[in-house]
Amino acid sequence: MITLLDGWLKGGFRHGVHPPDHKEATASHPIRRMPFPDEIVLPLRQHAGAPARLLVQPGQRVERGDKVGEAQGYVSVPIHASASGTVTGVDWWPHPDGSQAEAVRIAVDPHSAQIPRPRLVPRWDDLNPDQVRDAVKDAGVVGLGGAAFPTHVKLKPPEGMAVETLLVNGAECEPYLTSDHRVMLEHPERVHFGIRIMMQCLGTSRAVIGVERNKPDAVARLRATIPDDLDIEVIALRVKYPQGAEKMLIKAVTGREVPSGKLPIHVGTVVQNVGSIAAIAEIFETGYPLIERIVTVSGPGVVRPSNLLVPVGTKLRDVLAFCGGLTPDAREVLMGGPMMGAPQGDLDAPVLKGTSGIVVLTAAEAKPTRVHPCISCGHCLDACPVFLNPSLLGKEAQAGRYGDMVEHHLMDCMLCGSCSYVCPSNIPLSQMFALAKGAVRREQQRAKEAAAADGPGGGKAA
Amino acid sequence: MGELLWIFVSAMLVNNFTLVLFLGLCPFLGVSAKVGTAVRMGAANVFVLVITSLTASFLNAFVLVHAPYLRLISFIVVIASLVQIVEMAIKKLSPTLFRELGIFLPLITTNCAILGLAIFQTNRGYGALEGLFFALGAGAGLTLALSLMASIRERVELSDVPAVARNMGLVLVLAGTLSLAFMGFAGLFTS
Amino acid sequence: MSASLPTVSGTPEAPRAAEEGRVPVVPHTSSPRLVATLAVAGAIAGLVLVLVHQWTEPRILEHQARVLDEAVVEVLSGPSSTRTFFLVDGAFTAEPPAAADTASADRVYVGFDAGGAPVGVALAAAEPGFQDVIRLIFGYDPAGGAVLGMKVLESKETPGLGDKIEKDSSFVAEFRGVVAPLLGVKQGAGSGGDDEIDMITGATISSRAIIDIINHRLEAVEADVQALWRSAPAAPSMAGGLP
Amino acid sequence: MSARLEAALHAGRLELVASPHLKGPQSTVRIMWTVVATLVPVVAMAAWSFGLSALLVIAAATLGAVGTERLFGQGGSLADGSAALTGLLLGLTLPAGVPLWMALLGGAFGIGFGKLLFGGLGQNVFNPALVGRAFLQAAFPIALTTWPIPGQGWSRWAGDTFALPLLSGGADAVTGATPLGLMKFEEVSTPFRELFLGTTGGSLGETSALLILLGGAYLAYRNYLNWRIPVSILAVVAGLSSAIHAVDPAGFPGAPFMLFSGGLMLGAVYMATDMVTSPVTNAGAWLYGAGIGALVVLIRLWGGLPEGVMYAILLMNALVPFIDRATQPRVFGTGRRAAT
Amino acid sequence: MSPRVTTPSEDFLRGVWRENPVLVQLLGLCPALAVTNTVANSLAMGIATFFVLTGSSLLVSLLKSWIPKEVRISAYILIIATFVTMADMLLAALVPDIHKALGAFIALIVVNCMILGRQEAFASKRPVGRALLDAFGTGLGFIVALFMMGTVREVLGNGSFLGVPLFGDAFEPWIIMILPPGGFFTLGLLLLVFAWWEERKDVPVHPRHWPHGVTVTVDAGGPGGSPAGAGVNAPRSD
Repeated sequence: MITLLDGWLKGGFRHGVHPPDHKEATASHPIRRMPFPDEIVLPLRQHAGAPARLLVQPGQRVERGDKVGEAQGYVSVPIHASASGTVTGVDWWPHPDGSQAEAVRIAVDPHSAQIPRPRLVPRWDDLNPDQVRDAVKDAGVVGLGGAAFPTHVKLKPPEGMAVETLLVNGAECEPYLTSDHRVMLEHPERVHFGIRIMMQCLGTSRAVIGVERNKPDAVARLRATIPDDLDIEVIALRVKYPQGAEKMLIKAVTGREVPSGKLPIHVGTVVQNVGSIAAIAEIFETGYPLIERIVTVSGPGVVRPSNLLVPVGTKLRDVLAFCGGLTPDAREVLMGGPMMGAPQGDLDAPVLKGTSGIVVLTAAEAKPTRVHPCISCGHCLDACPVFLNPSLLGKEAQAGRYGDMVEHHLMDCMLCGSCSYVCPSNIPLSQMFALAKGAVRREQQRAKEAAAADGPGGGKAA
Repeated sequence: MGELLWIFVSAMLVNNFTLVLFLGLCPFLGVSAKVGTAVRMGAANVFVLVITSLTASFLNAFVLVHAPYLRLISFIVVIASLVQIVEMAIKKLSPTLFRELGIFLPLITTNCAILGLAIFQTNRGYGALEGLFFALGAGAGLTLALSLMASIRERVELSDVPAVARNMGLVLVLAGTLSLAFMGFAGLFTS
Repeated sequence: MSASLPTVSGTPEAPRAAEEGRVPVVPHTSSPRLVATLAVAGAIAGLVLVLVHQWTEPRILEHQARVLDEAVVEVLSGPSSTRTFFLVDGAFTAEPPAAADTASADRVYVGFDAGGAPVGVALAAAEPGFQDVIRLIFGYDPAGGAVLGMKVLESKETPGLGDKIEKDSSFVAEFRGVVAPLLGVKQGAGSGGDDEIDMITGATISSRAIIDIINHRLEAVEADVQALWRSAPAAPSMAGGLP
Repeated sequence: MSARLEAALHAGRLELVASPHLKGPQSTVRIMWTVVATLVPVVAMAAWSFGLSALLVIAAATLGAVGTERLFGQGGSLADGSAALTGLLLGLTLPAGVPLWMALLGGAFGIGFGKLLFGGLGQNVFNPALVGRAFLQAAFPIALTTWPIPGQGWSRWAGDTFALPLLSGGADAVTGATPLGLMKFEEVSTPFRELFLGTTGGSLGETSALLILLGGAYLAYRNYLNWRIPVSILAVVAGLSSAIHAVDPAGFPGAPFMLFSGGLMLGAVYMATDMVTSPVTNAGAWLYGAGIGALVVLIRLWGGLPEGVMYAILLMNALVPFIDRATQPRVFGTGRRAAT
Repeated sequence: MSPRVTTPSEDFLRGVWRENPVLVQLLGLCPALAVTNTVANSLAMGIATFFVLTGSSLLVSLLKSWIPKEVRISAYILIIATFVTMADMLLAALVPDIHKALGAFIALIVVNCMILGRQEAFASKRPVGRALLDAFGTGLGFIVALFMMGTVREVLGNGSFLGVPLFGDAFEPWIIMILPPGGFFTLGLLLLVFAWWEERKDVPVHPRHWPHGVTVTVDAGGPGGSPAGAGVNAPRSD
């Protein structure tokens, strides 16, 4: 029975939703390089973990690829100038998450050729895993799928844990986004090369690339270019959101569930976004750090949807202007996909390393704002990929019962938004869960600090 | 056998102690906020009801034929003392069981469901065996009503109940609706 | 009720508080004094009750007897006298042996006309109805096998519907002179047979319960009643109510 | 950069809304009104069978429900359609000849005590239409079990439609019996074809199984009702009654009769599936449906009433919080359930 | 809890309305629901309870210095049970029809915790006169509440008041009102009206452990201490 179910599940996970994918707007648009803007803004906080430490001063000249910020600690990466020019200031600047962040502003030198300084390209096959990791860290590589988790951390499995499978995430389940799709289509050999490096670094011999079936050309391209000496399998997954979430992808590909609160390594896998893999490959091909990335600019609110190679730090304003600007009925500018992306109120916010797309929605797509009471239809239970009861959690959130929510596994919620998407009453469930999770985390942090302040042994009572 | 079944079903569903006869309303309205508590309270009730039924059968058969006017007093005194003794025995023999059920016992003894059972059983002329089924049915009915009410109230607690209904008004309307629903059991197993 | 009383049993805390509360915090009183107080109180209570009981008992018994007598008289259409017969060792007898437990023995009431000839037997019976047990009494003529009348003594049938079994006079009237065993038919659907009872529309279960109670009761004691009838029971020496 | 472009990039009119920014096709309002729409053929059938009285009774029940919602409900709550649906469903459970004031009272009671007291839409425990129906049944048992004979023509006023408020009609209506009543009290069975097409006596909406099944199928297709509930109800009723019928064919009716008589279809498709008062989990939906089916068989075959669908649903409504607790989904990556 | 000084009229009036045992304190609900299907039954039950309450209060107040603390509850129950048995027998002898209608619920007056509550909270601590006043007030409040219930239920459920038809033959009685659900609904409705009234007066509604399960004490005992203090072991019931 179990195996039968697994067979049926192969290429998918249970629950999830099917929003219209709208990939057709940009899927066939080749990646184009966007011209350098007048000004680049590089926030020092672009990745999960500690922000980078500032290395430059106003007035200083930087070349393309120079470090402007250094990694601060293990879970952190450096930040590099994505264009040559002069540092005009280190200011508080609008960050795409809605806050302000300390950012290095660089006035791009219009006369520069923007060719990076010549660098040594390390011969990857001579390096031991630690050196590979250092190189990856030094190049500032983070997960390009959106979470921006420093990649080198993932390349070092914890002591005593073996990696069976390297899982390459090419699902790209967010509607509109096609940047990963284009990478797989246009640079399959780069993907395979990146896999080769990672496999060696992780000491694993097997890799699986998971791609949703709505990208048959990418699947075919990848399959056709698999190097003979590598055990790489390309699996076509059923189209479903949130296929691209790590745990869902692992479930879909291996049939195994990552235990609650644990990491993919606990089921012998490491998941890496296909864009990050290509970025790793680039380090060892060109020696350049991560200073530009492929961004899908799409949505009905954009005049000319495109896939662009954009210097990190380019302001949304400039990217959108390059795409012909917004249509008159544009209503929402999102950084990331429409399911989990962050709404932008200030177009001066820059493209970050983790920015996979800029989607502009019009009033027609924007969801209705009138919220009705929960009618317990249960659609959210059918949608939740981690099998929570969002209906109940929502009622508890409204009553302010965060303790009950935690008991009911709030912390397993990954905020994918599936519940809000299907909710016929427009209840902002995932937003309420995000708030609750934040409050719970703060509370836990406070408790931890209080315990620490009490000193060893003294915190027991709390 | 058929008659015993009817006694059981009637006490549990058709003439449910709480929802139809209004006996045991105290825990029903005051205690039924958590399902776990309600179920344990119900179990303790079953226990006391069985003791009561046996006691009442004994008293009716041997004592009260001679002095019917002492019925009420003797029921109250004897049942209360007996439960007290059993409670002490449980406390000594099984602390776990005591924690689960025992703490409810003193509060149940003078609950009107208990005295009601003794009186109804006497009025209907039930013997010991019939009385036992009557007590089991009544206890099952009390437990059912209590736990239904508790689970509903756990849900309603998350609701946005209007201010006027919070003053027990809603609980009574809930009880009324449950009572209405239990009318569906009328005539069960009689025809 | 405790919605408002603080010691209600609900939350686990409350009983615990009760536990603690049982620890005597008041000045201790000696045990003999406690027992004595309760004993005196009990004795006084008992005394008062015995007095009230002695005053009320005859009245209560008289009322009960009157109600029963009226019912018997009603279902036997006004006999001049009635007499109770107890079922002892499978036979009905007017004066049971002293050893017999007459308090719980089955019994019937025989009615006699002015000439001392028996006119019918009244039998009490009870069975579950729609809501709860229905108690009734009915008159029976063992010679003709006919029911002479029926009166509901106690029922909790639905007011306005099921309680028509006692309040609907045309339904009650149907039981006068109908031949047992009875057959319930839908109103107006009968074939005119002399064993038919038109059931009450909307209260079929209650109506049928009445019919069943009578049929079952007769089934159970028919033989004994016939035997009693054949033995030509004698009227009580002086006319009057039931003992 | 041109002025046009600059204007097009002006951020002032951008909305900041939390993710997700897309919205699925379902909407509470649309669900409610669609359910109402699928009931239109059933209402038409009722009017065809029982005459204009049917329409008036349904209108009165709806007016009672909607009026109460308007008076005591939160502002604008009428637009969600749930009150109208409650009134409509209540109307469909009533006999054609019931006085209009009773229908109005039932609608008001159902919405007032069955829904608004709990805080309005989504918060109630019992199906408000059935609360209204059960109230009327208990209050006016005779009026609620007086079944006009169907097929007497369009323009006929049945029974006591126009009785003055608080007064009984007193009209001597030509009354028939329901198939279930015939079965229970007279042991007469009704031909299957009549049951299926709905040319028998009974409540306004319970007579045509065909139209109800069609409406239900459409709603299930649109995912506007949880198909597991009607399926499990009907399966359990069919299974249990077949088994009992096999043991004693003379004493108990078979599955086709049990399925297509009385309010089972209306109850299974439209009443038990009320989202608010049915379990939120799918496992719970199976249990809930099975419970309703079993109770219907119990009450119909061994209870004092000919019909038990309404009570079965109300009783299972009461159990829903319990069922929901017991059937929480197993959380991803844990062996445990979402709620305990 | 220091006893606040109360005036005699306060002692009397408190129980009648502001701290009405049924409508405000929700005590004695069992009889309030079970026998109020007619006005006559309601009044009979009310009067019987009044009789037991005043009798017990009188006796308890008289004997308060002789009853040892340890056995006081048992003693109170004994006293109450004696009065109830008397009431039971007297009703059976004097008004057999009403006695039959009330049935077992007369005996159940014993476990009406309103009565025990008054003994524990008031009669056992106060002079005879005050105890009687309090019992009169509370008993009257009980009668008033039962009378209100009985009136609503009989008028709607039977179209009559004290057995006298009010609306003529055409009236369609609401049978539910004299059935058990009607009892719950009627009391629920009365509580709703009370709450609405209180709210309208802008006086906070009596705190209750609803909806968050936090028990808030309503001083059932009034001035002089609530049963919480001394009477934790007091048996209660409906």
